[in-house]
Amino acid sequence: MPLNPPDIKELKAIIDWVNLSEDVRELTLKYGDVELFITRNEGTRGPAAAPVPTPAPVAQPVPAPPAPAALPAAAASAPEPPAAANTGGSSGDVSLAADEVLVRAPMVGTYYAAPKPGAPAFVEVGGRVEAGAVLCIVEVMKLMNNIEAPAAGVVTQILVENNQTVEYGQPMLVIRRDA
Amino acid sequence: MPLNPPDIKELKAIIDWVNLSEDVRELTLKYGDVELFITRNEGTRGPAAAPVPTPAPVAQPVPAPPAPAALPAAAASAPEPPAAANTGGSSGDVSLAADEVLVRAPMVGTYYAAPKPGAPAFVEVGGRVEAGAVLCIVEVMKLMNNIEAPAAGVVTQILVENNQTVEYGQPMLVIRRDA
Amino acid sequence: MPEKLKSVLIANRGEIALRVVRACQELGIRSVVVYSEGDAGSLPVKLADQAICIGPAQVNQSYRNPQAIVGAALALGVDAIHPGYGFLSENADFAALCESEGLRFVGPASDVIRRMGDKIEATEIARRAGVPTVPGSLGAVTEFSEALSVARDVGFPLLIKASAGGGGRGMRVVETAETLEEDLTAIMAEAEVAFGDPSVYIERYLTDIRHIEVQVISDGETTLHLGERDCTAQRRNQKLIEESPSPVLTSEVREALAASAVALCREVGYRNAGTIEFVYDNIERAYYFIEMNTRIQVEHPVTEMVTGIDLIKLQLKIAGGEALTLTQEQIVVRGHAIECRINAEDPERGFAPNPGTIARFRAPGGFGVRIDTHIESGYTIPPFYDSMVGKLICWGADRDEAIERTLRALREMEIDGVTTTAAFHQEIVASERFRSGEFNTAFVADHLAARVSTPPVATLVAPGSKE
Amino acid sequence: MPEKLKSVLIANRGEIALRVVRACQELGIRSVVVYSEGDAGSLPVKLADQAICIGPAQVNQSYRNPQAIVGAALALGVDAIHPGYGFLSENADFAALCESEGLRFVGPASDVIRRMGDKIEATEIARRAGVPTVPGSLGAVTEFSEALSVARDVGFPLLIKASAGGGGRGMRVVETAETLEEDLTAIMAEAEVAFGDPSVYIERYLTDIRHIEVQVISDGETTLHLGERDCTAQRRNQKLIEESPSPVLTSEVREALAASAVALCREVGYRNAGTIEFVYDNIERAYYFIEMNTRIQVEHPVTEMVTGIDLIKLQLKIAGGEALTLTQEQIVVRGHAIECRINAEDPERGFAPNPGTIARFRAPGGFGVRIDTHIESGYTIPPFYDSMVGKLICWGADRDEAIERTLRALREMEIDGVTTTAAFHQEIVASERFRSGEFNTAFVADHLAARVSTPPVATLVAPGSKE
Repeated sequence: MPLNPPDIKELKAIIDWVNLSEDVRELTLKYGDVELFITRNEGTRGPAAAPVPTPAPVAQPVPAPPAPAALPAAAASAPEPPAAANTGGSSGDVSLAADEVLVRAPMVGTYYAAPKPGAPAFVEVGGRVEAGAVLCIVEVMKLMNNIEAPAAGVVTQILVENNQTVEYGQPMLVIRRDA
Repeated sequence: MPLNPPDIKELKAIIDWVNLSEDVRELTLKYGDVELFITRNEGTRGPAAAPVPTPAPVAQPVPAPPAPAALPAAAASAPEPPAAANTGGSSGDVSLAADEVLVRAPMVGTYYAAPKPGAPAFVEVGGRVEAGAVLCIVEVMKLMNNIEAPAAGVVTQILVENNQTVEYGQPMLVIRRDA
Repeated sequence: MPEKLKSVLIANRGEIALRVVRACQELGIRSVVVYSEGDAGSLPVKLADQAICIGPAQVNQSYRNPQAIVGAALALGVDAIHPGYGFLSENADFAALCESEGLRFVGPASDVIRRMGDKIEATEIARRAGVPTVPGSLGAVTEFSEALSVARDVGFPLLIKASAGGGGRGMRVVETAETLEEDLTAIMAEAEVAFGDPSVYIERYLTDIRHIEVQVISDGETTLHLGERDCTAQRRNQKLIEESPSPVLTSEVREALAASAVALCREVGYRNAGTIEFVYDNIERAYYFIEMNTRIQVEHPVTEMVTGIDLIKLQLKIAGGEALTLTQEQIVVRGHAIECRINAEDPERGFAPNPGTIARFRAPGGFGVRIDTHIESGYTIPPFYDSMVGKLICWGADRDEAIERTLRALREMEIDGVTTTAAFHQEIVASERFRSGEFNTAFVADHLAARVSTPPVATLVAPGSKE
Repeated sequence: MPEKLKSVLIANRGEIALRVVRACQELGIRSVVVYSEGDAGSLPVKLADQAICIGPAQVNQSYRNPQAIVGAALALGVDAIHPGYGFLSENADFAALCESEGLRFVGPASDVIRRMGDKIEATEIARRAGVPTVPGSLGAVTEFSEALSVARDVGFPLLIKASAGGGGRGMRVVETAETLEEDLTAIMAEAEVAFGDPSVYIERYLTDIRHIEVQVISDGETTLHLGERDCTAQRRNQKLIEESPSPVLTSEVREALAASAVALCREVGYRNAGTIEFVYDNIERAYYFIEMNTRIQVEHPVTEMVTGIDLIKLQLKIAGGEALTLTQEQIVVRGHAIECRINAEDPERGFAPNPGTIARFRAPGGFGVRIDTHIESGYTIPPFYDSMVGKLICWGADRDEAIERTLRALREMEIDGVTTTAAFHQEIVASERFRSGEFNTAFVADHLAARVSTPPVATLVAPGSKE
């Protein structure tokens, strides 16, 4: 085993990390001779707990960072998911399959599903999109920002309503990437 | 095994940490020969963790509760040790052997080792006492309260000074009971 | 001429012990808190300059044990004892014990406590001082003819109580003159049979009243008042909400009330802080002396907030022999203050006391918000003492601002792990009735009765709140 | 006539965001807080009626991003934007953007922000309004002969600054007339060589000064002052402790100062709350205008505590089109207030910022203590923003009481897990120099310098404290 026995500091660092990450609910760790298992209260502080990250039992003492978010094509990008809003409750996390990518709002503004009122929507659930296709518009101060598909695939979820205010980092759509 | 058995300080550090982390509900830790399992009441965030340190072979992780206190002979008795005063620092607990009894102050007052100033002390460390013998006086409002030996034996410790103010429940003397 | 106090022993617990510790520290007086085993590790014990355990949790062996307290004071060589409120604070024997042991008691002389503690004597003193008392017989009336004549003078409705009765037994309300003779005959006969004593008290029966009290301070020479407090919002004679000034008094009545309070203090030779309690008859717009509290009161902070005067410091200075340097003209009421007594009680279960551990406490903050409390995150409310966990006092430039600030602060306050009356206070303060200022001592009971049929949800949520 | 505000977007974070949320809630205005990812879950976000994430932690993409803020305001349909202090609060373009988008900016008109933000123009406006400015040249002087004549008029010591210089470069203090020609020749020649521009500013060099500022409020018609704040206790131009009133002003100077501040506001057509900053020369006992802050200030609570007036509410009412109903005579200063800005900095390591998690926070309480803070137990101070974790404001009937209460509250306050300046504040406030009231802007630096040689232990422990 390449692993050294953990000392108390290492354990504490892991535990601290769990404490800081607002969305870990359970953690199982086998580490050399050490087994550590932690659960946290649901819905105590902060945002709704995220889905369990616990992956392979061994080897990964600290879970990998959340699956990379899709980079929207618009000017501003939101690479890190925001620590979900405590209040709006609108930007909770979304569970994704391995081949799915999440498109988040790159800025605060108003979400439009179609190029103009009454026109057909850019995309619908089940529809195919090519990489770079316009998915929706986020308007901020009369500036219409086209949000483009980060990858080709099928739209599996639309998480917002037409005309809705979206906050920075809010999940808007999910695309299942072509195999 | 490369692991050293964790010592009590390390375990305490973990328990302290659980106390501070407001949202840990369960923690299981196997560590060398030690198994630690903690659950907390849901909703009661805060320090009320109920540590259940699995008594592992390696000594006693949590010190046993203080040995039963001796009942002083005076009118008022102090059966329960006071939860150590945060301030005076004078009523800390005393470690006792199995055959030792602790004599606590049954009331707040002034401790006198001798019947009057200049007279020889009632008892000294190493001296023998019979059950019911006067050990010292605690004066409260000019009332002299004789404190009597709860058992026959040898005085092994005197924990207070002549003329000192004692608070309710403060340990004063230790007697090793005759076998 | 006594010297300024150098050290004070505080013979109390909870928020009032902490209140006195704070005043001592700001005056450079060494503070010593006594505590029972039930209060080890509590905030006043931690924050005092010194703390000493005097007995087990039971009050008769600790906070109500004069020997333990005076013994500790003598052993530690303090100059004075501050009794707080409750416990031994109005115990004349305890004050006398302090006096005889050479300890200064932060309060009036023991004989003043004794005289004002006797309800009949206190009423007689009030009458001598020209203070209105509830119209009625001066003491017990034994003869039927005399009782009849007194009853006719007092007016209706009136209340007849058997002298030997008590606890509601041997009491009767007489609504009109028509039934007076009949009722009086009946009750005196009943009393004769039940208690072997036909004598009765007779007094005006007041049905629409407020509880209003006047804060006074005296160094024995100069006696000043600090305006009134209105404590009409009560539940079963327990004050829930107090405010200053009263929302209903005219300036004429306000001045008369204050003058009465000062006259009473002068009559009895009062020294230190005290409160004269009155009932105020909403119908007649008249006030009557009820009793005097010869100690600091729970609700003293509302007076502090509107006058800017620290009452506990004045108590300590007077006990240290200092003369008041204030004049009546310098005491100016600014704005309005409201106090909510937060109890660990469950309003949804008949206000059952609810001890337990406070997992997390976050005090409200900001302008005009004062918190007097001994609780903190992780504090366990012991089951041995009363259920008050703290007082929220909010000041505003006027009553409306004080109300809005109180509601804001109540919403903001977080007490996790223990049910308190905070939400109920919100409901009461937000009610139209409370806002109007026009209510009487039955208000809270009426509100609770009305609540049974109408769900309280609407009133619990303040406008604009997201919760 | 605009309508009263129904909803306000708060374009700030931390304690000032919470301060504005509280004022909104007490006025029944819906409060919307914008926040960056670095502030998710913070207290203002939790307590506001609504919160919206506008960008990542970096300020240029969130709190300093006009598009994101105005975009959120428009998307949510609020009536107004309150900018707090710092960030975009004195950004004229941002105010103009709000105006053009039909959002009311809680502050003065954008052109007033622009004019008062230009130091030379602000000084000229002050002179036109008859407000004393630091004696010196009116703008830059290009000719040697003119510079010489101005310098002789200004008096000694004086300061010569190259117009094109900055950051300490191209500055010289001239102590006496004897070296004037020589120094002036030298600095103009240096400036010519270094910057290609020989022109200089000349002003009186003030060595023993206090920082005193006047709080004003105006609805555009009525302009009132709320007395002064003394912010002389600074470290490297960062205010540490502010108080009101100033301990040194005579009533004549106080009135002149206030009159100057009001005259300046009228000259520029000021609306909303503002602060006029002055230096006060301890030697000449004269004051000079320095600059105007066209926003609410960190230290506004000391003024609120002595006047009883809620400045944020007045800001919101004025922005909602309400006229001031107060008169100058109704604004009465009562007692004394002191504010300590508590920073997460380590005074023992050169005041290095110290972000981290506050394991436990227990606010001090009781009479006269106000806490404005966004921290709570378990709060992690993000490393992206300034290090202020809260403000402790203590009121006393006089300055001595305010000092004792400040020391008591600082001792009582518990912030575990992060080193703060609280102990250093205690040291400063307890010092003889601070107590005397007689000091200048060099006081804190002098204190720190003296501290290197003498261990601070003695001053850290207050008398009567057990710690």
